Amino acid sequence: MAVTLAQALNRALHDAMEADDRVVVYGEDVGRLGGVFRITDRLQSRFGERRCFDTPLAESGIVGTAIGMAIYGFKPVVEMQFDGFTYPAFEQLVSHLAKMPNRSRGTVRLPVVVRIPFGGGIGAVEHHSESPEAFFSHAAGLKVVSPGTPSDGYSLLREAIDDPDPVIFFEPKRRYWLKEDVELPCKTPGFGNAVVRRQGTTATLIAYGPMVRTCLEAASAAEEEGWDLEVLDLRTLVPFDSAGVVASLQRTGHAIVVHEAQVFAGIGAEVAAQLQERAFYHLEAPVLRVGGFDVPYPAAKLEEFFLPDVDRILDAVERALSY
Amino acid sequence: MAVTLAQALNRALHDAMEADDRVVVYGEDVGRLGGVFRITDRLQSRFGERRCFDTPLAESGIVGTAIGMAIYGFKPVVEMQFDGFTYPAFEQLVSHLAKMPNRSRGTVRLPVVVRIPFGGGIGAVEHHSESPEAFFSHAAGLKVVSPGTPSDGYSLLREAIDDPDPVIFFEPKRRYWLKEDVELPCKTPGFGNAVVRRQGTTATLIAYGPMVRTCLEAASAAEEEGWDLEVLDLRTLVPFDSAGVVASLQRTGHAIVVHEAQVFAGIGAEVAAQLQERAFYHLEAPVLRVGGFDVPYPAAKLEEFFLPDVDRILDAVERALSY
Amino acid sequence: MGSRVDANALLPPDKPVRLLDDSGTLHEVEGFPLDLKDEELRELYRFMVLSRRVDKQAINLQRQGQLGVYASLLGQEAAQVGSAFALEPRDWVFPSYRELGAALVRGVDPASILHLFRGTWLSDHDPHETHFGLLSIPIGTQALHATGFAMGAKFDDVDLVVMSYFGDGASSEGDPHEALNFAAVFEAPCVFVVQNNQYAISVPLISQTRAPTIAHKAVGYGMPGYRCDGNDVLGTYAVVRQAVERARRGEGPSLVEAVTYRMEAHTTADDPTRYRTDEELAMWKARDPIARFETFLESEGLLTADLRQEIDDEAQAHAKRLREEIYDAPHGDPLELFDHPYVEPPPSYAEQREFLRAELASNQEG
Amino acid sequence: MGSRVDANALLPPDKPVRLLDDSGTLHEVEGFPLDLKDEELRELYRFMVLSRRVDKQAINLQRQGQLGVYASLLGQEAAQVGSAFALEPRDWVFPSYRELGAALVRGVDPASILHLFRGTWLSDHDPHETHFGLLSIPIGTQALHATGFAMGAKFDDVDLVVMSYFGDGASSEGDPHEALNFAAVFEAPCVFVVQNNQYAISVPLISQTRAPTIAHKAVGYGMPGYRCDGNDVLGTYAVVRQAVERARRGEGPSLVEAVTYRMEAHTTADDPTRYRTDEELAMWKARDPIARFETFLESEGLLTADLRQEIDDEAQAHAKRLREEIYDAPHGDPLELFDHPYVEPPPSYAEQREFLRAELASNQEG
Ligand SMILES: Cc1ncc(C[n+]2csc(CCOP(=O)(O)OP(=O)(O)O)c2C)c(N)n1
Ligand SMILES: Cc1ncc(C[n+]2csc(CCOP(=O)(O)OP(=O)(O)O)c2C)c(N)n1
Ligand SMILES: [Mg+2]
Ligand SMILES: [Mg+2]
Repeated sequence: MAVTLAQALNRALHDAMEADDRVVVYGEDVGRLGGVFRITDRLQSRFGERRCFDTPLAESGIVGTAIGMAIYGFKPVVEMQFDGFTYPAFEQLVSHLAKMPNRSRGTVRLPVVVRIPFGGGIGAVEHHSESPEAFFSHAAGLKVVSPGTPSDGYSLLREAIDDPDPVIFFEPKRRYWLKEDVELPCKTPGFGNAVVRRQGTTATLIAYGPMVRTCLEAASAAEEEGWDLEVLDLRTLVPFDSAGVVASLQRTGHAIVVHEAQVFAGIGAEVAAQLQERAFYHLEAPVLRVGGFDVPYPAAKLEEFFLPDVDRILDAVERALSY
Repeated sequence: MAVTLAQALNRALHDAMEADDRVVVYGEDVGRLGGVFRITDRLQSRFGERRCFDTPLAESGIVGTAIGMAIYGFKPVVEMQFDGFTYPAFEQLVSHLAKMPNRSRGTVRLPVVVRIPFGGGIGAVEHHSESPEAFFSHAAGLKVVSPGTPSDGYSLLREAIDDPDPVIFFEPKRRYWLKEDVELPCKTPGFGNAVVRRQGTTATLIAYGPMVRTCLEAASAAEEEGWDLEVLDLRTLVPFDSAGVVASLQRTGHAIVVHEAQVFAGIGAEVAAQLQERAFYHLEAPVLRVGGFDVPYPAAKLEEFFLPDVDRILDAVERALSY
Repeated sequence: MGSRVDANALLPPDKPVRLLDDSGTLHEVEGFPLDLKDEELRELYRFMVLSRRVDKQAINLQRQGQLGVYASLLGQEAAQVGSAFALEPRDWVFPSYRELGAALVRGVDPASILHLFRGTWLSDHDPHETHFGLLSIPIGTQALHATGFAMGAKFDDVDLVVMSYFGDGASSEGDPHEALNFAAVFEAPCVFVVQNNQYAISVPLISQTRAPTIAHKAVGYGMPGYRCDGNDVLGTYAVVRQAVERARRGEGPSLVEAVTYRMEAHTTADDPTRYRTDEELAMWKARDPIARFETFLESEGLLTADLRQEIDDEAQAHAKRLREEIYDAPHGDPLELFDHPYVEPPPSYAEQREFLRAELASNQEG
Repeated sequence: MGSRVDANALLPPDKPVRLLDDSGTLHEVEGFPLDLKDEELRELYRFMVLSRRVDKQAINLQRQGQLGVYASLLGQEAAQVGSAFALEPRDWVFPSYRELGAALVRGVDPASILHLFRGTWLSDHDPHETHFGLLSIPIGTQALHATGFAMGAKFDDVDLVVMSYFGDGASSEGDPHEALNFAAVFEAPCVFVVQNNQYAISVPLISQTRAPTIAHKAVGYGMPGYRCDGNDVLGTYAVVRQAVERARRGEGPSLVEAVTYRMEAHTTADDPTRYRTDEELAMWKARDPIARFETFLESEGLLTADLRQEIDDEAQAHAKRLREEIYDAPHGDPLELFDHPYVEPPPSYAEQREFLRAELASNQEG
C-alpha cells in the first residue's frame, strides 16, 4: 500500500505511543494543530493531552524539560518546528542531552528523541531550510538519524524511540510526500547499517535523508551515459557505518558524497576522510563532495542554484571517472 | 622581550581601543575583575565603563546586543567566559551574526569579535575544556581564528577587530602563559595564511591553536627517530588556506592533522577531505587524524588520556610512514 | 534587604488603556491625553487603510502562487500604526515578520517586504534608510538587537529611541527575557511593544503564560509595564507615546502590551479552523480597529467622502504597483550568493562562484 | 481583556521573612508558624555545622592541590539547609554546583561531590538513590530539568515536589525564564529557590537586574514570589515549607528568593578583593547564620555542651574521612571513557577503546 513519509512517521508515533504509555509527544503546535506538517496529527485526540501536548514557544524549554521528564521515567519525543529553530536549544542538546548520561557514569539515561524537519527544496523563507546535522554528529553522546524513505521513516523512528540513548531525528521535509509501497508496521535494518539502494559498479553515490532520492534519480539518468552507479544510503550518521561505506567503495573504486549542507566541515568531509583512511588503495580517484556552497541558505527563488541536483552529481561523477 | 599569549591579547585589546573609540569590550566579569583569565585586565580603568563593562549573566544577550551595537556603529569585542558557555548564544551566532550581513544584501555589516577561551589541558571541571571550532567553521558568514603563539595572538586579534566581518576568535587557554620573544605591536601574516612553524621533509603536522605547540614538541622528539617533520599552523580555519596545506603536503607526501576536538566530523576531516581532493597523487599515505576520542570531554584527572600528545602524534607519523 | 523600587508603580492598570471604545466614542483617560492634530489623526487613518489594502494584496498574491508564504496583519493595524506613529524619524524599529503596518509608517517600500515573502531575496530594504531593521524570523531574537542598538545610542549620548516588536508567544523565549533585562540594567532607551494577538500559531495565550497579563512581566525587570487596547489606534498611540517619551527623557525602557487579535490565519500556510471558533472571530470582528476609528473621525467631521476616496485611490495605486512589481518577478542573480556573506570572502568563494558561473553559462547554451 | 489573576497576591512582602533576627531572637511572623520539633531544630543545626566543616575541608584540600577548584557555600548554610530540610525523602532536588549543604541534607556522600571538584570523575553519585540531581555547571540549565521532572510526576499523579536551586546571576539567563514559565503553564509541583548571594562571580546584583527584588519576577509567570532572610535557617525553612506544601497540594510552582551572602571567593580560583570591600564582608559576617541559630538554641536550652561536642566530633570525622578518601585519590580507569556515553555505542568505540587499551598496556611495559 502506498504510504508517504509523513504518514509513516505519524504512524510510527502512533504505534510507539500505543505500545508504551511512557512515550509522550510534545512541542510547538504538535497537539491541537497536529504539527505544521501534520506529523503528529490526531495523536492528541487519540491519546489525550497528557501524552501529546503543546508547549510555550521555547525550544530550550522543550529540550530541557524533556531531559527532566526522561530522568523521571518518560520517553519524550519532542519536535523542533524547523531545523533553523533548534539553535535556541543548542546548550541543552549539547551540554546536557549529549553529556549527562556519561556525566552520571551511567546512572542516568536519557531516552529522548528530538524530531527535526530539516533541509530545503520547499521554497520556504529563511531559517526553514537548514541542514544542521554536522553540528550534532560532532557532539559525542548523541545519535543522529535521517531516513530517506517512508519505510525507514517508520522503522528508524520506532527504533529511535526504543533506543535508550538520545537521538536527533532529522526528517527530510521535502520528502514528506514521497510515496513507497509498504505494509506498516515494518522493520528495516537497524542503526549503523548503511543500505545499498541501488547496486552499481561504476561509482558510489553516498547520501542520507533528502539526497537519497536525488542520488537515485542521478543514477537513473546516468544510465544514458553508460554509467552504472551504486547508491548508498547512510541512514544514520551516528552510529556511522564505516564498513558499509568502505565495502561499497571497494566495489566501485569511486565515491561521491552528496548532502544539502554547506560542504565546508560538513558530513561529506568525514566520509571522505574515513574512506581515504580505510580504503586508501581502493580509491581510483579522490572522494568528491557535492553539497551546498559555503554561503548562508539563499532565498527561495535561488535555492535551485544552491542545492545539489542530478546535473551536479553527474558532473562530479564525470570528474571522478576522468581523474 | 618575552610576552605571554595572555599579555599579547590584553595588549591587542588595549591598542585596538586606543586606536578606535568605536571598539568596546564587554561580557561576564571582563570589567572590574578584568576577566577570569585577566585578558581584559585594566581596560575598564583605562577606558572607562562605557568602553569596557560587565553584563548580566546571559550569553545570548551578550551576542545579541553586540549585533545591535554593531548595527548602530560600534565594534563590539565580546567574551564568552568559556568554550562550553558559547552554546546559549548559538542561535544569535549562527542565525544572525553569521547570516544578517548576507540577509541585508550588504547593507548591514557586523564587525563583531567573539572571544572564546577554548580547549583543555588545564585540569578544569566539565564544560571548561571544549573545542567547538568545527561548529562555527560550518556556519557560513563567520570567520574562525585561532592563534597558537603570542605574536599571532596580538596580530590576529587586531586584524579580527579591524575586520568588517564577524570573527569567532578561539584563544587556546592552556597556552595563555606560553612565552615568546616579540616586540609589540607586531604584524604577522593575515587571515587565510597558514604558516610553516618548522620546515621538514618527512611528513607534515597540521594544527592550530593549542596543538601547534604540541606538534612542535613532537617534531623535536621525532628527530631522535630521524624524522624531519614539518609543522604547519593553520591560524585561521575560515578563511582556510587550501593552497598552503597542499603546498606543504607536496613537500612531504604525508600529513597528520591534530586537534583536541573529537575526531568525528571535526576540522581534521575537512583538512583530510581537501588534501585528497586537491593533492591526490601527492599522498603517499592517507591523511591521518589525531584528536580527541568520540566521547564527551572527560574529568580533569583523565584528560591526559583523552588529549593528543607527542606520543600519539609520533605514533600516527609512524603509521603514515609505514603505510 | 528591602526592595529597591516601588513595585506597584511598575504594574499595569487592571484594564488596558483605551481612548476609543468599540463604538468609536472618545473617552478621556487620565494621564493619557490625546495630543494629536487633525492631520495627524487623518495620517493614522491613512496608514491603517493602506496597511489593510497592502495586506489584502499580499494574501491574494500568495493565493496566486506569487508569494511562498505571507504573515497577515489583519486586525493589528491599530496596534502597529498607533505604536510606530509615536516615533520620530531618527528613532529605530526592530520588527518581527508581521509588522507591515509599522513598516509603512516608517516609509519602507512594501514591495521590498513582499520580495522577502516571494523569495526573491532574503530581505530587500536598507535599514539605514528608514531606520527599520530587517524582518526577524527567529522568534524574539530581534529584541536583543534593539537593546544593543539602544545601548550604543546611550553610550554616545545620542537622542534616539529604539522600538522592538514581538508577540505573545515570543514572550516565552529566552531572548526577549535577556533583552528586557539588559535594557533595564543599562537603562537603554527602548520600548518593547508586545502585540498580544492571542495566539502563537495554534497556541492560545493561556497555554503560553499564566501571568496576570504580559505587561506584568515588566516588574520582573524593574521597568514599567503598560497595557493598551491594541484595536484602538488612539489608545495605543497615547500609551506608546508615553513610553517613548520616557525613554527619550533618559528614564529607561518600558514594556507595552497591545491587546489585539490576529483576524487572519497565522500565515497563508495555516488552517485556523483547527484551533479557534467562529464565535471568537465574530467577537473580535466587532472590535475592528479601522471601523471604530472611522466612526470617530466621522463624528469629528474629519473624514469627508473626498478624503476617503483619496485614500482609497492611494491604496489601490499601492496594490496595483505591488502586483506589477511582484507578479512573476524574476529571481535575482544567482551569483549574488557570493557577494554579501563577507566583505572579504575566503578564497573558496572564487572557486565556487566560478563553478556556478560556468554552470549557468553552459545551461544557457544547452 | 482584564488581567486573569490578582497580581498583588503574587508579590512578595517588602521585607524578607525572618523568624530569627541577627541577634538570634525569635519573632512570630504571621502566616509563617514555626512547627519544628526540638530534634528537628537540632538536625538543622547539625547539618549547618557539618556543611561548614566539610566546606572548610574542601577549601583546604583545594589549597593542597587535591581539588582542581571548589565553590564554597560559606555563609549560605542556612539558605541551603533550611530549604532542603523542607522536603520529604520522595521529593527531588536539582542543584547548581554550590549546594553541598543541600546535598548533605539529602544524604549525598560529600566525597562524591569532592571527586567532581578533584576531577576523578565528572560526577560520582547516583541521583536515584538520594533524589539529588547531578551538579549542573551551565548556569540555570538545571531549572528546566526540575520542571520537566515535575511535569512527569504531575502527569502520573505522583505526590512529589521538585526543588531547583539557582543563583541571582542565573536569573538573567534564558533557561530559568523558560523553566518558570513552563512550570506555571503546566502547574508543575516545583519550588525554585534562588540563593541571592549578592554576586555572580564579580558582578553585583545591581548590575544583574533592576527588579525590585528577584522574588518580584514570579508575578511575570503568574506564580507567587516569596522572600526570606537566607541567613535565618528558621525563616528560610518556614517560607520554603509553605512553597513546598503549596506545590504538594497541587496549587503549582512558586519562586523563593533567599537573601544571603557568599562569604568566600566565588571559587578557589577567584580573587574577591578586586570587587568587594572588607566593610561589606564584615557587615555580613555579623549576620552569620550558624552563630545566630546557636544563640537561639542556647536560649531555648536545646544546645548542650555535650550535643555540641557530639556534632563537632561528627564533623571532624566527616572531614577526616574526606581527607582520607580524596587525598591523592587515584584517577579512574581511563577505559571507562567509553563505557557510559551510550548504552549501545557506535562501532568506532570498539576501535578507539582498543587503541587506548593497547597504549596503556605499552606504557606499563615501557
Ligand atoms: C525560535 C523560533 N521557533 C519557532 C518558530 C516558528 N514560528 C514562527 S511564528 C511562531 C508563533 C509566534 O507567535 P507570536 O510570538 O505570538 O507572534 P505572532 O505570529 O502571533 O505575531 C512560531 C512558533 C520561529 N520562527 N522561531
Ligand atoms: C552558561 C554559563 N555561563 C557562564 C558560566 C561561568 N560562571 C560560573 S558561575 C558564574 C556566576 C554564577 O552566579 P550566580 O548564578 O549568582 O550563582 P553563584 O555562583 O553566586 O552561586 C558564572 C558566570 C557558566 N558556568 N555557565
Ligand atoms: Mg501572537
Ligand atoms: Mg550569586
